[in-house]
Amino acid sequence: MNFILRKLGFYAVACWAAITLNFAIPRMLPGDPVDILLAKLSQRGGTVTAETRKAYAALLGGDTDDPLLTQYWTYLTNLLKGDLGVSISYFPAKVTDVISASMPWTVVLVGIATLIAAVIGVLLGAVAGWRPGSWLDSLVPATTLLAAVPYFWLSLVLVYVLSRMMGLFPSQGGYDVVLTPGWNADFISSAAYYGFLPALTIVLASLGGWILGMRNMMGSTLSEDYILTARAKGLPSRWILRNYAARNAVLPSVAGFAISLGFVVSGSVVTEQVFSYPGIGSRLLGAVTNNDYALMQGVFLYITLAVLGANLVVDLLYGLIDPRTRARA
Amino acid sequence: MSTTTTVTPQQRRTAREPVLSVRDVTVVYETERPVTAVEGASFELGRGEILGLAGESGCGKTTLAYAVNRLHLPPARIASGSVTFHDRSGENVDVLALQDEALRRFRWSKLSMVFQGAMNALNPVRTIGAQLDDTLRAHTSGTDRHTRRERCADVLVRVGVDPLRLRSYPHELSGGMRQRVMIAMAMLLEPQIMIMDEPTTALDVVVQRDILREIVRLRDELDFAVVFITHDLPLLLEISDRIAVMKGGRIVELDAARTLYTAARHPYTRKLLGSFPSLSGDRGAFIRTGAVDEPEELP
Amino acid sequence: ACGGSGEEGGASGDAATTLVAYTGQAGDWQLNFNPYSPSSIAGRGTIFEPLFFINKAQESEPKPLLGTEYSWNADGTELSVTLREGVTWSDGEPFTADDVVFTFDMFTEHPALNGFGWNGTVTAVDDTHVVFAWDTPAYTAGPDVISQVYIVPEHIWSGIDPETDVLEKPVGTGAYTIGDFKGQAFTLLANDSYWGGAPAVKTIRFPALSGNQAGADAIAAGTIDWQTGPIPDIQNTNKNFPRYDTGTAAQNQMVLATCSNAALGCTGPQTDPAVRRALFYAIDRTQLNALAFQDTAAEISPSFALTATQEKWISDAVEPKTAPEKADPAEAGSILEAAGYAKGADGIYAKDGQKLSLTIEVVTGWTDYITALQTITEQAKKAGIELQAAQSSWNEWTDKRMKGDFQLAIDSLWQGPAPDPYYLYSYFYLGGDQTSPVGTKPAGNNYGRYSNPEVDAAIQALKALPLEDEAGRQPLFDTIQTAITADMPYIPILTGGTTSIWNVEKFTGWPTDDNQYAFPAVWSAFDAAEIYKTLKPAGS
Amino acid sequence: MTSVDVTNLVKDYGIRDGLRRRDLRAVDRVSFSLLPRRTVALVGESGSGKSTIAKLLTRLEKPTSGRIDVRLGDGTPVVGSLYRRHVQMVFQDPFASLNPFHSVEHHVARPLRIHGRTRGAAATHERVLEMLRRVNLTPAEHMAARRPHELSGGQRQRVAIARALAPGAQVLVADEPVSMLDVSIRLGVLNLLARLQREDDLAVLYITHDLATARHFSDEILVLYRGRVVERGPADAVILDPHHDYTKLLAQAAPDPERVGGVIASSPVDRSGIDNSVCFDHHTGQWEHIDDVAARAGVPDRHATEKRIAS
Amino acid sequence: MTNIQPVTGPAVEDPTELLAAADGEQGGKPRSAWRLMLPTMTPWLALGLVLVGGIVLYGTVARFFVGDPDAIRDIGMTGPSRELLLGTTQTGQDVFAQLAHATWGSLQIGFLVGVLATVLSAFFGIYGAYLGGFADEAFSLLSNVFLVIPGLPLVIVISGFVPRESRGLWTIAVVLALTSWAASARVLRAQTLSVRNRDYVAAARIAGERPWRVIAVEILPNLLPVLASQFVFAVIAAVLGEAGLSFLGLGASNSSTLGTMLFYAQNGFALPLGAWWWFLPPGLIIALLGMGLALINFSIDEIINPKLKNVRLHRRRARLLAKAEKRAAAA
Ligand SMILES: Nc1ncnc2c1ncn2[C@@H]1O[C@H](COP(=O)(O)OP(=O)(O)OP(=O)(O)O)[C@@H](O)[C@H]1O
Ligand SMILES: Nc1ncnc2c1ncn2[C@@H]1O[C@H](COP(=O)(O)OP(=O)(O)OP(=O)(O)O)[C@@H](O)[C@H]1O
Ligand SMILES: [Mg+2]
Ligand SMILES: [Mg+2]
Repeated sequence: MNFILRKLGFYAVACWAAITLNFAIPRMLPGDPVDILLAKLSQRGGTVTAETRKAYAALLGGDTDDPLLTQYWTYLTNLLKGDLGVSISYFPAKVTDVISASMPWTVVLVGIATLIAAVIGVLLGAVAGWRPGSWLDSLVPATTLLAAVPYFWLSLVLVYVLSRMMGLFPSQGGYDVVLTPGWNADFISSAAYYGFLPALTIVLASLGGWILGMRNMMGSTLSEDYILTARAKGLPSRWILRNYAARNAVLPSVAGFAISLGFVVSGSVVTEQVFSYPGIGSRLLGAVTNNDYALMQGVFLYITLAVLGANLVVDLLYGLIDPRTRARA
Repeated sequence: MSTTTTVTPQQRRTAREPVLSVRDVTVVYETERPVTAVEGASFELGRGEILGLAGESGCGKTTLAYAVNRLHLPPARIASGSVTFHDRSGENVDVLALQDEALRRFRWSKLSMVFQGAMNALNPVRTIGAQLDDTLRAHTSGTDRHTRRERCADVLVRVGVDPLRLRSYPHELSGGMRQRVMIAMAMLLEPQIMIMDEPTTALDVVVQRDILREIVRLRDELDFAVVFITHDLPLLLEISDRIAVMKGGRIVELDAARTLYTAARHPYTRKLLGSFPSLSGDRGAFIRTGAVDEPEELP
Repeated sequence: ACGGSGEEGGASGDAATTLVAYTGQAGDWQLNFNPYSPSSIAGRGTIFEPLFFINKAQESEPKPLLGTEYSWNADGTELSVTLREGVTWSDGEPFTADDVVFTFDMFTEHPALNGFGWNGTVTAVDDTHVVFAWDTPAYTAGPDVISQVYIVPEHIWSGIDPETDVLEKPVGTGAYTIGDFKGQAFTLLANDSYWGGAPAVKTIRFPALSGNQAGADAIAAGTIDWQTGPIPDIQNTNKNFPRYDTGTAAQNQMVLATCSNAALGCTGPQTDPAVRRALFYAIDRTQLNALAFQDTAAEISPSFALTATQEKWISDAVEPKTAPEKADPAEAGSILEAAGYAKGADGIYAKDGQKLSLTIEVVTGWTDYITALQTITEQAKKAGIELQAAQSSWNEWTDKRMKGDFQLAIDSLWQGPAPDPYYLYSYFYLGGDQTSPVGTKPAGNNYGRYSNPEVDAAIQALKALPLEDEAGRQPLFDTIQTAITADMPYIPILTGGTTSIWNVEKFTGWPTDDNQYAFPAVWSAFDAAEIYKTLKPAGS
Repeated sequence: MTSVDVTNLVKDYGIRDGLRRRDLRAVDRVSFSLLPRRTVALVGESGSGKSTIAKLLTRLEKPTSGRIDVRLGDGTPVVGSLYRRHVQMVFQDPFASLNPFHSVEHHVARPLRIHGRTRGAAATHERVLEMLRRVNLTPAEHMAARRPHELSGGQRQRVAIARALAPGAQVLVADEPVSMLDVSIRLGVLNLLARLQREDDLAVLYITHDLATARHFSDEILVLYRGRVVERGPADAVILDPHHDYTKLLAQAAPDPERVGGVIASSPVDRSGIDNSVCFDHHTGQWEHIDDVAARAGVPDRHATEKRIAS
Repeated sequence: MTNIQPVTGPAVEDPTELLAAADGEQGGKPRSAWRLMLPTMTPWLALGLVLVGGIVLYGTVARFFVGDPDAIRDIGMTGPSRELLLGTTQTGQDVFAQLAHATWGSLQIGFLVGVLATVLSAFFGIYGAYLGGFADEAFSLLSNVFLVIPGLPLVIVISGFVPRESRGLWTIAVVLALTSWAASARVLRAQTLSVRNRDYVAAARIAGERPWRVIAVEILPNLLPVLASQFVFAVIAAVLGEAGLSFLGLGASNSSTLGTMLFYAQNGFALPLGAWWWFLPPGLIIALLGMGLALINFSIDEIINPKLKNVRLHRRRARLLAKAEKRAAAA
């Protein structure tokens, strides 16, 4: 119980930090986002009243005379009301609407890709680490090449080879636009088909980390006493691999999920851009090129909260797979 | 190589019916500069006997124990010798010749082991019950879950651990309890030999006592032979029937405990004995004078 | 590339009559079919119609749409238009002169919507006749009125706020009506009750991709039928994409716009006309066209009269008639030296210890311009001028231009509603309202901040002359052109070719070089509407 | 000639219990004195607070309450940086107590330098060699240049002793100095300590769980159980004639070659009856309650008493 | 950005143990502690060194020998030839020359960020852990929070707010460093905590060493391999991160890095036009540099976590043994 409470406590603090960072960034940096934003807003046909100005100033900082604390308070209350302002690049849509339309795409893409990468990586890593010196094991260092390839470059190469040259997969978009999004087989299979290349990019680029982590941990785990005990007990090798070695070696990989998810999300932002994927990453970049500061901040906040949420879930799950954490609390 | 280091065949042999014969076992660590960790070790273990194996750190005790159980992985290699297990049924098993499946079956059911640092010998993420159950399942086919559970609870009771603990994870137990669980696990298949490699070194003196008492009691009850490894000679003198002293990979002296204490023949044995001031006895002339020569160990 | 999987993905029965057009839209569509909203989205020209269609791509008579005939009174203050009979709105209501009157009155009521400077009055004579009237002669306003204003239905618009309504279900007179809408794509459907007969292309789909590169990929995959934008390796389109063909129209005159007027607060070496003229000579246009524009750009006249359709208006006084093909560093050098510059040790000119170094603003993502700047930078270096390209977002770039906070910016000047140089001059060279001192309010179109009373007077005078009056107008054009070639606030580069790629296997009737019946750009609403109506599915 | 008086020493560790913190009393009102040329042994099972007392004495930790008074022979209190010079420590693990990065010379020279015992490189070097010779690390020149990993456990422990003595320490805290060493060299190291103690008139606190060496190497023994002293007195008296249940248990558990095959058979001892609030003092021959001892040792520790009442 | 760092933080090990083990294993003349800090040569390490060395050499030296990378030619988009080793860009610029300059740019930013991030992580990780108590808790909370906040989106947002004029090399470097120190700080903290509690640190304190000296002389040397490894990670992350930013047009203005090169390649339709010589080399250099650094790190990891080394030695011994057995069989 305490373990859970402590985790929740940490994530509450992290959440607050992210929100505050979001508040602080525009205020700390040079430039006058409010003006640019309002100019663009009026260009787009929005009416700019004193209140609008104030609202955006609360969101982004700017030349308000209010003391910082008041601004912070306004900002927090607006957030709590779910008011992140209006997007200018998608005027007159609200930032929250733009984000909630694109969020599921990213969550599903990144979620599934991460899951696949983790499962494959952990399995390969386990096998490689189980037999040190096997050909698979000696190839593991080569996976660092995959891991060092920039996501965007990899995705462009994949598009070029698999989509343009071989015509196997669509290179753009999240689904066949002829279809209506919904829970029907056509749409889902189309989404899967369109999502294949972006997912492949993420899987390929993040696989190396998982393999390496798992393989190294297997190395350490194999020299543990309980593995020796298991051998001496005359357990069949497959049991030892599964229940004794891999089961323990996977723990740090799960515990290190935060780091890897951060990397994958970062990578997927660029990947989405390359694939015109309707996810939140392309929204973020679109927002940046259009100086759509409200959307930019909103997306960042959502991404951060999503990553925090995923980590919270993993941390809680970790409590289940590693009995020691439960007691340590 | 000198004659004084040789153990006579008579010493090696046991008065009881032998359950294990180790002949001239040599183990080499094939590193850049090969290390011969055990050289020509021979001894016989009698049924139900407690054989103590003493010697300073690094003299090859663990290496010898692993050789008997074929646990060595490269770079270690059993260069020569033979290990023969004399089954109760009368069958003789050449342990060094066993292959995969046969070896797997041999392990634990005939000869089990409690490891040095047994505190870490339990898988931290599985319950005690699951780990005991694994052992049963690996060696007995066709038993149902219930029977196995009964059996596991049974051995725990024997070592004085509450069977409720089957559902506990290792970290939820104290060091002493973990050690007991390991001993329970070692007894699970009623093997004829148990090798215990410093099973109590990491423990508190008091807990240590409790466990030793348990081992001796169980031995009396179940009649398995024990090879007890430690560098704590006074302890061995208390519990073993016979004691082997190792130095630099060789067994330099092997004799009944009492004989060894009163009439050690090898100078090394005598020096070892002298290193333990007696608790209740005399101080001894050399204590606190600072006069005794401080042995100059080489790095 | 092998155009493999085509449009099988569409799989619906009307795939053959569905045109997929990509406008270059990056990011999702945001529903807004209000043609007067600044964030209105593609396709509006096909839903709402103006009175006439004026083709800028070649000289031709205005094509009647909702209007059938028009005529001016003698002094150019009244324009009478006859409306088409029997036209109905897509909801079945009849179209009448009142709708036209309502539309123009709306501009008077809502100045925010008055993007083209409507300052007249309009009256309905009867159901099919309207009269536009001005206080002063307004010949040049005519094309705007008849061809640039979407007529909207009074019975619906009288009940909405035209400034903010996004018109979820737009009702127009055009050949198409709205189909279904999704952020990823929306469709327009043929209007079966269209006065001109239902168009042959039954559905038009507008997908949203991430930009030009994505469009090129989609062409390669055969998933879109028409895209306007840069096409890689355009010379080999037939080879690369066997089912596609390309069309090019030269309309946008690319310039290095300068903040030219020191009197209005501009700073930097570019305020010196000699520097601007030197740059003009420093550019190797052949090389630039080859490297940055795949030879799709066309010559440009320093007079800014389009050589294709407005050549007759180019003054004899303008020399050279078209910008030199090759760089002339010697000429550039002598201009600079005459202005007091001297070449420094690093090969760059300097004056008063100040290096001749300029920053050019360009928008991130404008791929061809970015390449062009790379090229121009190197060419200018040879002529002893140092240039530095600076990329920024469109907003920042616009902001800088409007505030006068820039030295050079690569941009293009656009044409008016009719093929006549007057409009360009009035947009970009007219002082007064069109511009403003640096650091005050944003400038209008004339962000180069050019201000010359003679030119201003000539432009005003042109308003009172019919567009056909060559004898009367030419002297005025001579005055303007002499001044602007000497001052060169916008340094001519080339006339940009607007390139489109379209699927000729699926549809026929695309504009050709011989018959440019409309300016072939998918984002140019009025022209695109004409093209949609003209296209025929190849199978039929 | 420095002596140490420890009075009612208390140490609480704040430990995390979920989101809360709670105090764990590791040492509870312990009092004793260290005198020159005399050794006090502190025995007890694991976790009884032995190392904590060592850390308090060497000022690695601050006591929660209680006093540690270090005085010179003439009674002047030792305070400030002088304290470090006077009280030094030898650690249990010879592998962990020397920095693998530094040579033996560095380890011994640093304390000399810090406490200004030598000036100049040459003098320091000479002094280091001298120290090494004193702890029988010869040839000293050769040994000084080595790094810890080139030494055996016993040699390392002797470097650690040299380091402790380098600043001119008068009080030596030895926390299980030989328990990690091979049996055959343990006595050698202990004997070295004994010799140095005689030569330098050191006051030694010998911490161990080995009753046999405690008996033979110390003058006085304190038996520690769960942070409290449960029995104290002259070494032989405590070991040969234990009074407290816990001391009996310890003595029984200690291996003794004299009683071959003996104790094993006896029944396990029940710990539940062990009471650590009483202490047997062999000097007075009386049982005393911890509160009385504490009260006698100094002003009653209000803090500690309140704690006890509250719990 | 990629996760090259194995998700498992290196296990905290006692270098003494390792040193002793290495000593025993060597058997010969004992080596100095510094020597033992160096990784053992393996084919992978050699490959890593060759890759990194080659690229660094190319990045630092080649730019003095190649022609003007900006010079344009009329032969746009032509493939590799004898004169132009890697062909030309769309504007006829020499790709090989550009690559040399861009590599230098990327190396610069990588090094800069590496140093900045390492300093930051050392401060928060080592200093916090040494101080302990509240400072440690606060620092550790801070780094954990920074760790879960995804880096690139944060960098993108920050870059989005900073006007282009102020987006110089240093700004980008600082931003990248600010978002990438956390993971290292966590690793360093764990290591410091383990070293801090070692007896020799306590001994130094008892001897009266000042805190800064304890950190610098007693603790830091033991953390060198970890610091080196974290530095290497920071460099990889920085090169990748900068490439991503530049590719998106958010990089440092007026800088020339592999990322900007890719940006221009993308801008000039290099891939659709099949101009692989323009598009592939910058990406490959990034990947190979990253791989080289990661391989070096691999070996450093073995120092930090001797178990890994055991695995490798184990492997080698298995080979030796197999060889020995073959020989025995032959005899
Ligand atoms: N994996 C190995 N590689 C090389 N040499 C080894 C290996 N394991 C052990 N040795 C060497 O073999 C010898 C015997 O080791 P062993 O572990 O059997 O000693 P031990 O008597 O059990 O010591 P301890 O009392 O410390 O457990 C030692 O000298 C040791 O250095
Ligand atoms: N830094 C610390 N924080 C919290 N509790 C501590 C700390 N150090 C020691 N303790 C606790 O204080 C008690 C006494 O510990 P101490 O190390 O003094 O025991 P010890 O007698 O030296 O045991 P051992 O024989 O195992 O060395 C133990 O219960 C221990 O868990
Ligand atoms: Mg051993
Ligand atoms: Mg201790």
